[in-house]
Amino acid sequence: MSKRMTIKEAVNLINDGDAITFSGFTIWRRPMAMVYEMIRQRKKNLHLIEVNSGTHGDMLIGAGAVKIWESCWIGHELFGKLGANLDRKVKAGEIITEDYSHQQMLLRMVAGAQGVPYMPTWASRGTDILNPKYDMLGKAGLRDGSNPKIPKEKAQWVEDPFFEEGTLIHVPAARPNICIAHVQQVGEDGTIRVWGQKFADEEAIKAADKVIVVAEEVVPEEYLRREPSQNLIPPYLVSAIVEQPYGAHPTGNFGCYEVDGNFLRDFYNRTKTQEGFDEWAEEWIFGVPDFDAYLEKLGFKRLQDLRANSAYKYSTRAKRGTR
Amino acid sequence: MSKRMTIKEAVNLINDGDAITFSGFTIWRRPMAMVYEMIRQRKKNLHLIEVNSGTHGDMLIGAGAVKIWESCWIGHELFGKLGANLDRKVKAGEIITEDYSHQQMLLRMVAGAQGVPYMPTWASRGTDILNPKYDMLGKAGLRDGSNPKIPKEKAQWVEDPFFEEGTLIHVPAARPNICIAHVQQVGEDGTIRVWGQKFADEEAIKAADKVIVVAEEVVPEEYLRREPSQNLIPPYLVSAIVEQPYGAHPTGNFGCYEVDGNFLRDFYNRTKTQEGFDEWAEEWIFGVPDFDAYLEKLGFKRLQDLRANSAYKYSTRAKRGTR
Amino acid sequence: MEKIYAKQGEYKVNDLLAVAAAREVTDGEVVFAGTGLPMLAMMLSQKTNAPNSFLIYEAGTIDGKSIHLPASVGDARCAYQASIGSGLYDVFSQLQRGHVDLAFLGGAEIDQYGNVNTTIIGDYTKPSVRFPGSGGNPDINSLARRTVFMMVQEKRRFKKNVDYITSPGWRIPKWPGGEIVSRQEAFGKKFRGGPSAVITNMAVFRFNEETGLMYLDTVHPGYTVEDVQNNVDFDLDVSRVSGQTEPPTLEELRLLYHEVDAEGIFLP
Amino acid sequence: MEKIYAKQGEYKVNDLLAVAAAREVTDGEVVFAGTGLPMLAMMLSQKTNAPNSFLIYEAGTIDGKSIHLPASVGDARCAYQASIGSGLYDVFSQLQRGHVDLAFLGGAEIDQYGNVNTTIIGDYTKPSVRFPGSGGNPDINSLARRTVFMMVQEKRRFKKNVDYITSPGWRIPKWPGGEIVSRQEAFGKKFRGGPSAVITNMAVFRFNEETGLMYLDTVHPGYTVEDVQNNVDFDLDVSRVSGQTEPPTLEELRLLYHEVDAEGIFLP
Repeated sequence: MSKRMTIKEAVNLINDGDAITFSGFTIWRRPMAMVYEMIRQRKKNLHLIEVNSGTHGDMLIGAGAVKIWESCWIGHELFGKLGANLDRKVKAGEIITEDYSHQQMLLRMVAGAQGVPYMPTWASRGTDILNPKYDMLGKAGLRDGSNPKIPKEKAQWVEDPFFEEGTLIHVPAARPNICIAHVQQVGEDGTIRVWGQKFADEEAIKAADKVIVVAEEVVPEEYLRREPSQNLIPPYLVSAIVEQPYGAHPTGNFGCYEVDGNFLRDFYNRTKTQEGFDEWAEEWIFGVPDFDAYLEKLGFKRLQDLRANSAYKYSTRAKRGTR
Repeated sequence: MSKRMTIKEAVNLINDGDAITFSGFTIWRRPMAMVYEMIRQRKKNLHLIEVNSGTHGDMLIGAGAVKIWESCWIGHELFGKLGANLDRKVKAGEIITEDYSHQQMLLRMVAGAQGVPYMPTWASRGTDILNPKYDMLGKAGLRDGSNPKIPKEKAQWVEDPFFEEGTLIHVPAARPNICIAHVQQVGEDGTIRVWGQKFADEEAIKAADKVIVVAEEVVPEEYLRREPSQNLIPPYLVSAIVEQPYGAHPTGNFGCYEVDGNFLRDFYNRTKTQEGFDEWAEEWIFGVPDFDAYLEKLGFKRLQDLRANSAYKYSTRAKRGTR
Repeated sequence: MEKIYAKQGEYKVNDLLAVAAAREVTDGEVVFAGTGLPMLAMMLSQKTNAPNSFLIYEAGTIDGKSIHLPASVGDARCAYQASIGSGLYDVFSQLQRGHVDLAFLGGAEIDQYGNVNTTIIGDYTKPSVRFPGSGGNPDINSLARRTVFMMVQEKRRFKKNVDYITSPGWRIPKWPGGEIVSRQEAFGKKFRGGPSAVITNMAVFRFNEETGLMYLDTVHPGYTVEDVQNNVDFDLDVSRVSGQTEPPTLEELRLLYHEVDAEGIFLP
Repeated sequence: MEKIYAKQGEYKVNDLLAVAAAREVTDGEVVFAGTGLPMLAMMLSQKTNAPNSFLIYEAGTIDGKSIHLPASVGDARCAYQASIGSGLYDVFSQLQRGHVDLAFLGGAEIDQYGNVNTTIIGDYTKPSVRFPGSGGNPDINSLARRTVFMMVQEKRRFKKNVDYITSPGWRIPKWPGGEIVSRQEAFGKKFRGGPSAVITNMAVFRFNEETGLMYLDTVHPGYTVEDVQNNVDFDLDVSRVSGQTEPPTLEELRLLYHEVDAEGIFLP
């Protein structure tokens, strides 16, 4: 049977309380069409486990969809210096945050992808990230083993017996229920091809129990299989396939379109308060029935100016600076 | 300064006693031009640490160049059912062998490439590979820490504290002095591109302290950099660059040439005894001054028939079976 | 299409091995296959009973659609129309993650518990023969859900206990202690299954997962239970023989000789 | 070419930050750079003093030759004519393996020992501000040979002790115990170096690797030692001031405004 479905159908595969991870990096190649619909469908108590976060994460947090956030970073790069929604929810004690370093989060995903419970690393020793006082899931009493997605320890320290190089950190596997990935191409059966930087997509997709892939275009398997070395993921790892051009907007997509900086700046500036977020969400999420209507609201010229030049792989028409 | 050099110059970078690893898989993409010259220059006491071995390894062993062999497999696939030279040297007690499983050897290389002393795995529990009685480097008294390339333990068993999934194996990092890689293309500065299956090349190259790369062709960096996602290794990891067409013969090379099955079968059949090996080596190694002379000895038609069809990526003219 | 079976003499023993193994595949499964007969079996199954199964080769190809039979799992032919052309780290990680349903493997010798030896004959520290070694055999066999071994039937190859456990069966040492326990106990929460069938030139064997012992399931046409017993060096359970091995059909033979191995590499 | 220095008023403070940072690069080094001024500094150095250095961006590009300034390390522009376009696992593994010589990083606040905080202000469990978090800052800073921080000079940002150690300086907690020890002791055999310079809009600071304390090295044109002391909330060592920071040359400014950031993204 075909895995093709609509954004709305794909979001139905997500349960309240699920542990979720995403494709992309900060403000690049995030599955925004899915994120908007998750908010529209009022998903709740989500547990985000992300190598790094960005606009999509701060948006889900602002919408009150997130109970636990485990990652290393959130913000909008130069279009918004922090995640104002996370900042607000943290101060209000309305969300549990668990900080790891970037490499530690990556290795947690690597462990999940490899089917081992942890990975060893030298990264970020000597920081408060490893301060037991700041084990927030532990403080919340959530490390009792009752939730299979929450390890019993935040980290462990282990001596190297092989070369006697000292004390390593072991970080626990990340095992999300679902990875929601936005990519450039997917075959009808599910072979995934990503252009440009792969970020931590391979690890995030393979760590997850279920994969929802949204692609700019669905293409023939035979076409992707002419160059197997350029493909990232085989069909049997993919549960759902959605075709949605511009589905990562306002984040950028290598070879497809630019980051919509003005959109991100507007989101950042307007959503520092809950009232502001609710107004913004009314305008851009609840005020439109679906992602197609959202794109119409943005309008052709705006989207066309973001469109990547096929040689450079990024837009040469989008105005980016003051000159 | 340029890293370009000849096969003879590249072999000069290898010291007796060095720990060595190689590109390729069994009888595919092995750096044979280098192996022949290493034997010609009478390299000694080498410590081979290989994810898997093949014709190249059995040849070095037959030549008496190898003191320690750590790997999981040796042979010539369907052209020779085992490594007759290793078989002979093991029975004569003239070589130390340390067996790990394929995945364990791979993960040893992964640990080396990542700069951590070990990797955890569930692979191959319940086998004699992990029998302490068969820790041959330990029995030989070589796990005393005096050789930085030999870990103090063959393996360790560790309980999973995060998900309580049981007892994992920790396998020690492989840290070869040198990786000798044969690839299809290298840029003038050292960017490496491999076509087809990558095998464990990325891990073997990154685990090594020094990398000697032999390529079918040296190409402009600018050419390889048009598609950065298709490249494997950046210039600063490469110490030496050699251009040698057909440099992997008699092993096969994706997109370039077929395995020379008749050559392998002849090697296997003739080198079961030391006398046989010596005769064979006299004919194919010491009897020719260099690899170019070796190729001339093989002759144009034989090499041309092995040449890959550019669409299929393998030869459609080489006779492979009975029909 | 109606099944027309080949008569004895109309097929070779390797044909039956490949056919019997192919029938072990359930459609849609993800399968690891090694060089030789395992490849033939898997490629045949994709043309018959399991067209939607996925074939992984250890060297780093996934779901290739080879139109020329690979001579080994590292062959460029494995990558033809493959979904993925990567490397060992990718496929072994997927294996460890639990994505592989079935594996076809070989071995030099096997014992009553399905322990397989492909490393040495005699004492490991002073062997009489040094075989190629484990390769990925024990990794695949310890991490896949089911394993089917394809072997030659000889008394010296079917031992009470193998000289060296290269690949784990149903009674194995639990390290670091080394006490012999059931596979279920040794693997604990990571137990996923184990050797499910051994197919030889004479018969098909299966295992009692409780006792861990091998038993005779079916005998190939032309052989008797006694023939099999005479070629096994332990007390074989023959109480559960379910009959004769289903012979190859003419269509299966046509596929093997004209499509799967048209060049006559493994089926001369 | 003869160096013609720009006079005060002919350049902006960020220009000097970028130029001073660029001068920290030695030719041939492998350098990690974050978004913003670190990028400008590294791209400028490749056009001046370090043409053969290699630039790695955290998102997974190596030695890119961007002809348009990336807006972030994940930008498609980072991949233009790059040697490698991979991902985080590749570049972080190379970092941990020890291949990175220098890193340019930023921070919200820093203390006298070079500990940097980019996570929170106040008590971590009840902060008054939640910043973006660590990103790769502590990974890069703990695994590269040298780190240069680029920051804004404010009293509230130069503290005796930071509220939260996001990125490790020269006196850090050694876990699991948490006792404060020297970086050399905490990292043991894996000690490779650490924060080597802090460049702000007012001055350049360096560290005494023995005491672990920050000291004032050079002061930017137009500022005095006192100005700097008034913008540091700890007892700053000013005994080793080596003079004034070398101002930007006209050529460096031309490169910054006409080649590195021609679009005016970080240098409006």
